[in-house]
Amino acid sequence: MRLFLLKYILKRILQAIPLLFIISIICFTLIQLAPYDAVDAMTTPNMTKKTIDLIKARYGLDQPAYMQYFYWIKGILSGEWGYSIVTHESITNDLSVRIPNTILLVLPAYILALLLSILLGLIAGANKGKVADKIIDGLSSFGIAIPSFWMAMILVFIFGYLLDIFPILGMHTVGNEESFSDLLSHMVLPCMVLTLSFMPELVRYVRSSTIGQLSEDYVMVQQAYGAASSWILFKHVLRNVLLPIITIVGMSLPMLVTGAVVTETVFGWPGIGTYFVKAIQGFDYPVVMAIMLLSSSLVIIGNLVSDLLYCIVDPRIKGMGE
Amino acid sequence: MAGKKNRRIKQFKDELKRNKTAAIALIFLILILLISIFAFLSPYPPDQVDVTSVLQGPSADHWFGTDELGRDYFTRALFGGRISLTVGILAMLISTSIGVLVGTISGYFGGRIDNFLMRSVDVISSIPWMILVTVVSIYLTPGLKAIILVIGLFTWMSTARLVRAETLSVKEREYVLYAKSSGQSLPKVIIKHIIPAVFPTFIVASTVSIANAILMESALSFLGLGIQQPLSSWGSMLQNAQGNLGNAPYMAILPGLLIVLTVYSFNRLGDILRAVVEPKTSGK
Amino acid sequence: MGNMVKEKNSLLDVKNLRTSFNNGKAKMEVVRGIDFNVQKGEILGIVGESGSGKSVMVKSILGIIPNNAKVDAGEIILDGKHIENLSKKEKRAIRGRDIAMIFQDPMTALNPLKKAGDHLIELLTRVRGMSKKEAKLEAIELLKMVGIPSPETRVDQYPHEFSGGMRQRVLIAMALACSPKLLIADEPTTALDVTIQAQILELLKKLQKENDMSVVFITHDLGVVATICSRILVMYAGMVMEEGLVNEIFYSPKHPYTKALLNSIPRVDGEKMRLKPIKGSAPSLQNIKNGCPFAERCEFAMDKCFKEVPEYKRFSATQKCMCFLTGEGDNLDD
Amino acid sequence: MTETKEKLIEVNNLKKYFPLKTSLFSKNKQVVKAVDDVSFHIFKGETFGLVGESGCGKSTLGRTLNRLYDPTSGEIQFDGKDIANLNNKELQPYRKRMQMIFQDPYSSLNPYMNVEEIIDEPLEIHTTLLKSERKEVITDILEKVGLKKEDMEKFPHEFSGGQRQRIGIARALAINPEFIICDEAISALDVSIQAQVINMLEDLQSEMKLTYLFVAHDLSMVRHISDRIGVMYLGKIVEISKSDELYHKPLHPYTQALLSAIPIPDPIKAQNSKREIITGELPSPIEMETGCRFRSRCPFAKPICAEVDPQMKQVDGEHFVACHLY
Repeated sequence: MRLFLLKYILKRILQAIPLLFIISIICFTLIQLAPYDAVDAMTTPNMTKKTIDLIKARYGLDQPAYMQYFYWIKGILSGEWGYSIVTHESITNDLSVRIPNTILLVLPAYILALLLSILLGLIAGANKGKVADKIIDGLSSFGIAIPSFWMAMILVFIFGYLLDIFPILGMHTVGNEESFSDLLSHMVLPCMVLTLSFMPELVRYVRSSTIGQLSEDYVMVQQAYGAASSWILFKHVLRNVLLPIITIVGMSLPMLVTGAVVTETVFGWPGIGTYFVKAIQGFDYPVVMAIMLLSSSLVIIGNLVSDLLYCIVDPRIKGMGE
Repeated sequence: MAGKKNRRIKQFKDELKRNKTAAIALIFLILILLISIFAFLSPYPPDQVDVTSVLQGPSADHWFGTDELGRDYFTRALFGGRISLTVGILAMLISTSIGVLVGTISGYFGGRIDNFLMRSVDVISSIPWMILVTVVSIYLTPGLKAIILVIGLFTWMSTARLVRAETLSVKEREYVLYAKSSGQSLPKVIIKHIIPAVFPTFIVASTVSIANAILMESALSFLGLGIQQPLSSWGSMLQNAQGNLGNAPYMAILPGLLIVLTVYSFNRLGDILRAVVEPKTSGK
Repeated sequence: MGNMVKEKNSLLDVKNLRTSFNNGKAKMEVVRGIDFNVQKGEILGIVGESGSGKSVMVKSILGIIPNNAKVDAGEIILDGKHIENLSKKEKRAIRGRDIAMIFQDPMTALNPLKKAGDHLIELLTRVRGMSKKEAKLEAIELLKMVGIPSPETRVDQYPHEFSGGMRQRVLIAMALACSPKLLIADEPTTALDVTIQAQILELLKKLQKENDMSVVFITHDLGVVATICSRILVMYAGMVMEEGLVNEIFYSPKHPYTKALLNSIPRVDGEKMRLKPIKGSAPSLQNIKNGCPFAERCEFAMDKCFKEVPEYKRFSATQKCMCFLTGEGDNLDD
Repeated sequence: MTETKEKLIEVNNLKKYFPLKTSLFSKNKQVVKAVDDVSFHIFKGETFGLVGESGCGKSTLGRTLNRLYDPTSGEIQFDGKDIANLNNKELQPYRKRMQMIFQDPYSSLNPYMNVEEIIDEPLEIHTTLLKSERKEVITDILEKVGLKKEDMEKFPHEFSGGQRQRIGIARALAINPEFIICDEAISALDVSIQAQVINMLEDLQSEMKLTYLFVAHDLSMVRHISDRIGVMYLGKIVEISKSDELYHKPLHPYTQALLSAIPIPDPIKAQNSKREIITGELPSPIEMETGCRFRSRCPFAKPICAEVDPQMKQVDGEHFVACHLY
């Protein structure tokens, strides 16, 4: 059994590698296709041709494409992600500053959304067709239709302009960078937007999963043996509902980077989202590709992680190897 | 054939009667379609700049006020709806066509073809849509065509997966086995047996995909990566509104509400279509 | 009904049980006024084709029917106590403890994420108030009792590691866990292969004797009732057509439906004869017509049969039948 | 009589293996031997029954005969011609001569087609008749299976299970085939409806001179309808015999077990009959690599059973058995 599990994990990891490889090739090709020369990022207009050639040779840019790919990959793997052609800053540095900012926003919002969704989804699913369900389900199908930026604007208007209780821009008030409470008050609105925009789909998922489980035979069997509905819901159904959520959680891993592009833009939050949008607007190809590569890798890793978690938690998958 | 269609229409009507919100959603969709088609009937041309009435609140003359250039906001919203709906519908056509094609082929033929197509789907869906769509759009001249293409060409993966799963289950049904065992030709098996069975999935997927395309378009336009001036969509109007949120909050209301109601209505339409088209395989 | 001896031995008495489903548009009456009783220590067979309402009927007694179903019971007396008007909570206390049930599809009847043993342990701790440790030992004992080899390891395995027959044994062990007075078996062998079916039937017979339970065995298979039951109810379209001891039903059936049913199955031994099918198909439950539900398919049907529902006629202390054609003590055979 | 019988189907050493999903690490490809070296024949005009429990490969055998699956190896002679390796085009004339009736009356008819379109399908493939002529054929065949002309316009969901099965039979008979494979054709029906369908199949057989392969798990029904019966266990046919003889003198221990497990619808006989209940359950078909596959449950298993796979032996007349006891 253990052996099978190890084999499976190894197999899944090996499967993910070609996928990562292909993604990296796509990114590389897109960079090559882009109407700019990678060396531009490292040169200034007043450099001589000789100097430029020297720099090219140093970074292997005078070599054929496949060699360049090789250098590029080597750089990626050793944490050397290149330079922005707009700001000439190191992308690695920029990312290492901005990723924690995004995580700071997304992680609490996601966790909160997940917990609330499980709770509301269970309530709705267990009371299918009753008032509670109608309210929860109705609100979530409405919520799915609300663009997050619009929700953000509404909240900004209400809490920022009308009531003026929360700041609406950035991470810190100027001159108050060290204050934790200042940071918190900056976080409130964007976190609220993210939580509300993550929730509707999660709620619907938990609800339909609960309804599905409640119609399973084993629920009827438990009823036939005198178990109370709350007992059945928490001791039997809950587990079956939570299990597939692991998959969803795993697959949400890339959201730590790209989950808040729009929201960050509205609130001017200095995370990956604003970085990315600025790069797109300024045709900053190396930055765009770096983010693309990073987020796609996270998708693949997220899928991998959720598969592995699932396989550890679900007894049925362990048995399949026999 | 006629009998079958009538039955479907009757079921559709029954479902509408039972489901009041769905009926309202449908009426709203018809309305929004009509008024965006007949938007030109509005007394104000959408681009008429009027510096004398800049950023006016709602009034009898301008029901939803005017924007920073004094253009009638209501008229602009109607024309914006044209763009948003066009993007939604055309992008849906592209994306569901590709999705159904890839899904059916993949599911029916299985083996290497399936493997290849599904791995491609995996690769494309590994790139978060926001990133993918924006990256591709920088290689195209921005505009209406680009945004339709970009959304259409890169959002078909979930439809393909759904259709594939459906095809896989249909092809093991005994009536398909019968057709094969009687020597029915491959194209006919697909046309007579597979496509009709996949059709409901296709219908539902397409309404949902219109809704998603409208949402995507609005997000992209809001970020300034979608529809460009002088054209405007609901999304780009909201981008505009963001700058004026402090002094003209009403500008954020109308386009936003229109997006929400349209998307919601398309989703509801998908729900009732799902209820209607799901085949009665059992007589129970 | 006035038979005093019978009343005394009666474990379960059901009078005028009705169950209907409401699916928004139409009301379907699935169980249409059923009277029957279960004697102590007997195996009562309930035979019927699909749609006869046999399964809904027993689920109505237990109160485990879907929300859109409505049960309207005249009387349900379990061991001398009326249970038809009990509150939800009181009814729950009966389930598992006094009446246990096993189901048709053993593949889906166990929670896939819980070990086989946990199903038992949960029940033993909840109903019999055992400690977890005691419960586990008892669970192993129960698994042994239902013939599961190496129960010590099996107790810690998940349902997917059991075959269909073994899962049905686990379910039987659950049923036995609280030594119920009555075991309801709803087509427990239909989903199993014949050789496995034979094993399960044998096991049920043995356990019934050892534990002195009553069993209600629901099936569509006449071979199975002949093998295991001592008394039979024949159901059709939500009503009991005929009731009698197993020999009475098989060797001197009174109701045309019972006879037709017996004629429509092939004999395993003896000469091959052409089968005598019942014409037509089962009636729709949605628009119930007047008269005897079987009239449309009955070869002896008269005008009267389409107008009113026949009264029951008694043929012996144990046999009764619902048909105009048969007089009391009569025999319909030509 | 026996000598003059003509064989319509002759199957020699037929194998159908399905590859298991291979993991990246196991070098030897695992297969499920669903049909493993099976030989038998079916005479013209007879009904050959194929019984066995779930997972024994009886349905796979039927579907391989029909070339719904490509055989792994072996011969399938149809009227003297080996069709095991024909391609689709070459198969076409044989497809006209054999038809299939399926188990599930719900999934065997396309819910999007009406009865006319459903029955028209084989006619359109295999005949050159005009649409109006085909309509006539359909009208005739519907009457033959006890349905009305008006039913042509209806859709499958408007019929009961038994009626649906009639539509399936009508579809199979429309092009006047010679050989019909009934794949659990009555298993999903109620007892009283089963008899209707069985009688109809019998009538149609004598009327249209049909040959049946009747695949089912219900031994008593199979015995009723079949002239000869083959018993399958884990991909092998273990015994073939005339149906009465199989019942009165079963040779293979598995056949004996199967027979004694059938519940007899006769209380006195049921109580008196001594039932030999075999213990244990179907082993995984992947595990039993060598020897007799029934040995794990066989009360008479000997050492040789674990080593040598018993070959089919003729015991007398038309009674064959694959067991080391004989």
